[in-house]
Amino acid sequence: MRKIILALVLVCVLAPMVSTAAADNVIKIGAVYPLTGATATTGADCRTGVELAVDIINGVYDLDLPFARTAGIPSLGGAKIEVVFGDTRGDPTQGMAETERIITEDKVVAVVGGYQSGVVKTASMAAERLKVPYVLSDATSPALTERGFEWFFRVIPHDGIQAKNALEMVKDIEAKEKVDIKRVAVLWENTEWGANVALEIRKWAKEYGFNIVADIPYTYRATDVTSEVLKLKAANPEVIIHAAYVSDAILFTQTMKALKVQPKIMIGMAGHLDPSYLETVGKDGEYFFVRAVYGLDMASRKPVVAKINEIYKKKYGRDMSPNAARSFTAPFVVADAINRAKSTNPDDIRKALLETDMPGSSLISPYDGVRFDPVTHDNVLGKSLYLQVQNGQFRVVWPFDLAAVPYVYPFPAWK
Amino acid sequence: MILQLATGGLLLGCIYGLVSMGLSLIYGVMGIVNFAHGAFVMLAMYASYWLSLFVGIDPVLGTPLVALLMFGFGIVVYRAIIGRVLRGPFLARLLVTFGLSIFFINMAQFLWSPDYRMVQKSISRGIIMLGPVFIELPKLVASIGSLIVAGLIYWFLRKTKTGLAIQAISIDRSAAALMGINLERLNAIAFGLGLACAGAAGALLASYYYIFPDVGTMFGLVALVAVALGGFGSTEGALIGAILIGIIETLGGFYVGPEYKYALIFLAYVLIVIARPKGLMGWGAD
Amino acid sequence: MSELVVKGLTKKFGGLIAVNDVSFSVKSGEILGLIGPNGAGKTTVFNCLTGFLKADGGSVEFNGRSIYNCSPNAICALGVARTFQVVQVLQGMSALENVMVGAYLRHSRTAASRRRALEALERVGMSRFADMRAVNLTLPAKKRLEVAMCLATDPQVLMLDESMAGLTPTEIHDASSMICELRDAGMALIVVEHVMEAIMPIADRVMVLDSGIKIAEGLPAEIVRDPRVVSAYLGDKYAKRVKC
Amino acid sequence: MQRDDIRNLAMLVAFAIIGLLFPIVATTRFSQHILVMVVLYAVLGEAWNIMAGYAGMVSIGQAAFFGLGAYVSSVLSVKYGVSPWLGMLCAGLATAAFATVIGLPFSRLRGRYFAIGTIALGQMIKVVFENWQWVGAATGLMIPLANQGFASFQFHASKLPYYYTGLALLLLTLAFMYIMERSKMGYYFKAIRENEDVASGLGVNRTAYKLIAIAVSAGITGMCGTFLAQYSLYVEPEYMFNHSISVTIALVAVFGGSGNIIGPVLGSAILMPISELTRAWLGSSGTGIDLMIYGAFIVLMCVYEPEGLVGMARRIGASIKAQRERRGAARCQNS
Repeated sequence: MRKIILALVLVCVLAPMVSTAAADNVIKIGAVYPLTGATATTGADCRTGVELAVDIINGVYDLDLPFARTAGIPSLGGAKIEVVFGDTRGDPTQGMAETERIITEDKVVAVVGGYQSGVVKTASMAAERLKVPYVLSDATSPALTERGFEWFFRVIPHDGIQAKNALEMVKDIEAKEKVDIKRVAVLWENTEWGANVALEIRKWAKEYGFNIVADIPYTYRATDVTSEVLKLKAANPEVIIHAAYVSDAILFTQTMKALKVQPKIMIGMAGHLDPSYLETVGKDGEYFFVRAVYGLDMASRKPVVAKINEIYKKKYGRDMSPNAARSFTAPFVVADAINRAKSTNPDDIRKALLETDMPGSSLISPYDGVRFDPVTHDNVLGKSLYLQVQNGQFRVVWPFDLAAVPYVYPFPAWK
Repeated sequence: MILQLATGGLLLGCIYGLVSMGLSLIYGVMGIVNFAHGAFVMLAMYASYWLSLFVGIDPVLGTPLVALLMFGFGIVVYRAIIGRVLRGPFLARLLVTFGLSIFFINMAQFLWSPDYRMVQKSISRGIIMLGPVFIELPKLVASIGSLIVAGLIYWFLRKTKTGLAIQAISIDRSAAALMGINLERLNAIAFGLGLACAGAAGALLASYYYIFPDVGTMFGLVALVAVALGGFGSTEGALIGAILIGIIETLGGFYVGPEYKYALIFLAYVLIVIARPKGLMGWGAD
Repeated sequence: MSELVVKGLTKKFGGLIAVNDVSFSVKSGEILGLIGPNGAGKTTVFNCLTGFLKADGGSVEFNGRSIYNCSPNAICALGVARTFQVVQVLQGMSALENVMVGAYLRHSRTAASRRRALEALERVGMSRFADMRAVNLTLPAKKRLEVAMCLATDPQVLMLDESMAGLTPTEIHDASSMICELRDAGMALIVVEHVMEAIMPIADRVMVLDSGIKIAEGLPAEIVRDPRVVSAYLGDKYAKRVKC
Repeated sequence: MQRDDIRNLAMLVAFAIIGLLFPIVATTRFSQHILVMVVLYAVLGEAWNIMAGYAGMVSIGQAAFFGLGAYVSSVLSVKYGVSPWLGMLCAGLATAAFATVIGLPFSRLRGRYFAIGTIALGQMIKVVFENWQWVGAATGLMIPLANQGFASFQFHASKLPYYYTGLALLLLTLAFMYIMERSKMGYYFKAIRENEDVASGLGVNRTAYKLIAIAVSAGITGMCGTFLAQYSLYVEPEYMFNHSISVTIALVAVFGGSGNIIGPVLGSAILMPISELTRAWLGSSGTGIDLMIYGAFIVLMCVYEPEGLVGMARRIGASIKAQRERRGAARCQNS
């Protein structure tokens, strides 16, 4: 036994750090996600989106998406894209180290992914230092693009816009139902992301004339949330906006049901979108509004969404989740830039990214397209949707012109 | 409102207590602070989940079965690992359970994926009203289970021959050994029992709580504080410490602010042990 | 010339009075024997004098200065050292290192401390065990080591708590002569002892405690004849005084 | 004894030289990152060693000091433009001062109660920083990118300057410990570890010496916090006060062998590459198998080599010596 330990030690110490030589005509891009740790389930979900996107770019599919009908990147002789995944473990140092590793060892020419805003902060810093473009389609903290990074681009609308959208939706419902809604409660997990959402909600609530009657931060590792929910109940809000990861979303839903918290509108984010959330809470998740940048029934307006979902379902055995769909977009943006740059030189890709102008029709997201702000590099055509859980399905209900079904209002009594 | 809060705190405390008692028992007998206790609770939750999914055993009714399984598992873990480390230096004893914890949590992810799961059907679902107070039935069942386990441990330690021998060990190891008590066997039994408690806790939690590989970590941490608060080595102390923590968490979370609730628990711990360096009911060596 | 004076020392544990109004004194070049049945409060007196327990009343003066309820290290620094009833050494360190910890009190530099520690080890006849880990020493050797550790702090008063219990007659003889040597070198000693045959011959004075109360004090020869003492503790056993 | 000292000193010097030469083989950025992590956790492990290995106060809350140090320098640099180097010094001093204040009540606690107290401390500080708006609350602080160089304590092109900075910190810490181990302080620490009562009976002011140990350990840990803050240019409570930092620090030290100078360095030199390499090789499978191996490794080590790598080295050394003697004896008999 001791010899085995000794051998293990030696192997680990002496193992040479050889990087595999890149094959010809393969373009490597990196994707970093929390593949282990507390958010591993979401990380795995995001990973499927990236994998599928790259599959479609590399293969030949009869789809109305860029690069679908051709194999690989046309301008580079059909070069294939290969994704190198890195595991951030949800930790900023490791996120940075993994990003650096895949950039320097695997020689990826662009990086996508991240998921947690805190991790993206350091991961994008690594890309900035190493001068490799980082295209983010799945983390929403406004602080990320406020840094003025040269190599960092974001496709997804940030929390400020999403918060604004949430309150706009409430306003719209108010007008349509001819009711008066004033009392808003914001419930947020106390890390980088939740804190930013709360900040933006506060800002826009003031703008739109809502009263914040409860402003409740909590730790997402909580084992029990009775006190949080009772606090919420005491404030008697008409709207509850909840910025949660998965486990806390589940816990709050169950506890709100148990303690009969009865708002008129229930709005969830991130965690509520995770497939395992609905699987776990079942019927209790009904009629929550969830902010998203994807909805399956966008298919009524974008037929390609349904086709992609079919392919996804064949591959992974379930419907494509909004998280997977978010991550799905970034590889296309990168491929588009590489194609236009006709080069895999990171600097050329960056220049091409600045000139990105993808139409909304080329995306499965509800964005009007992708075009980056020259300074912040945020997508100026970004837009978010609100879905409502109806009969165990996420249905697009807002904006009204994209709605697949009418919303249900008010939030019915718990069963 | 205060009634509702107090009830919530009490129920939560009993559930923490269920996790804590096993931890305390293990510590009392072999002086090991089991940092892997949360991981064992997690394993028990999975066991309960699989039993309900494939065999159709209700988590609540399956509690004794899961406890029994965990008892056996505990004996195995003791024989394979803990027993060997027991003779080693203090720090190895402290760290081995950290290693076990990392191992089991990631083993769960490896075998069963990081997805969240939930037992779909259980007899203890629903809410009952007691005057103005809402009580979640599964929590109530878990709390009653906790008190039953506490009673069983009390009975076992005071009325059975093995229990008395275990108590003798936790009071004075070397004297107990001189009296002809078989330390190895009793250690294994005590470790098994500690895990059986974790098993009972896991099964009862599984009846209403979601399950994923990292689920036990926070329970383990809180239980650790509860045990230290009550005084290492005292199972009654562990239960009392846990209930105290449950109440502090719920009341503090409401009146001071949810973001501070864990800080309050830890603050309470620090204040109490500074005033009483061996916890509320602790005795024995450090 | 130094002197430790204790007046009216009292210590309670809850309702139990473990030490009740005990007064005594000890001077340089003197051995004070402290005897009494089990639970009489002998070790409690030691613990109170050396700061390991907080006393509940009385006064303790050392060379005219109050050391009542001072911290153990301050008391040691002033020159009052003690051993423990159940032998206590620093298990994981070598014998020499154990003694050096004591020697550092007067010698801040390592070289000087080591010299002083070697002297102290020599004095108790432990030089050859200097590099042995304390945990591996035999019980008698540990007891000697404990004395060496105290000696290294250059005490004026040395308090020995049953340092001869569990030793063989030869070892007791060695220990007795060592204690006498220390007295002759001008140290004041308070010796708690169960082994009457060991203490009676060497003590200059003997004090008897029973249930926390001092019931007698005097020359060993007087003590063994004192009816209160006899009834409380000694029975009819006595030892004749021998020169050491 | 003297010869032993010389041998130890020679080992330290050899160590420094190996450390300086390492980058010749570590040419890739990732291997440099591993080196940086090795030196960082070696210093952290040594700091833990002072407090736990020598003075016997086992801490599982070093992240409290680590994060505090990171925040002190980052706040100074972001809000007042103070140089990170000065910030590092301030971080060390502030953390040491904080530790002294906290240490006063904590020094009453013994053994496990102390260990769990430190866990509690780590969690409490984290919550305070999560809710303290002035230091950015949960959002944390970003240190703006600056031109690289020693003035800004930011290096973009290569990680080697970080490595050398960490190595310098490590060598300073080792030098301090080398002197400490041979001085009154070192002996007093060990005496407190072995038996507090005996120590105070021999004139050791245990409270004072415990506070010194805590303060020195915290100060060094705080400086490491600054180091990581400058390395990642980002501080956030969830990140800097993470409980896993505390656990890793203790693991590194115990794995290598605590209570002696070389242990934590060895522990870090083995454990950090394992952690980083298993993640790089197996982590992207997302199955957790990398951490499974890591956990199993720690368990096996505790079972089979409970004295850590240093104990293992010692035992191997002893068995080689015994074998040689046996052979020598055999030869004598033959002749």
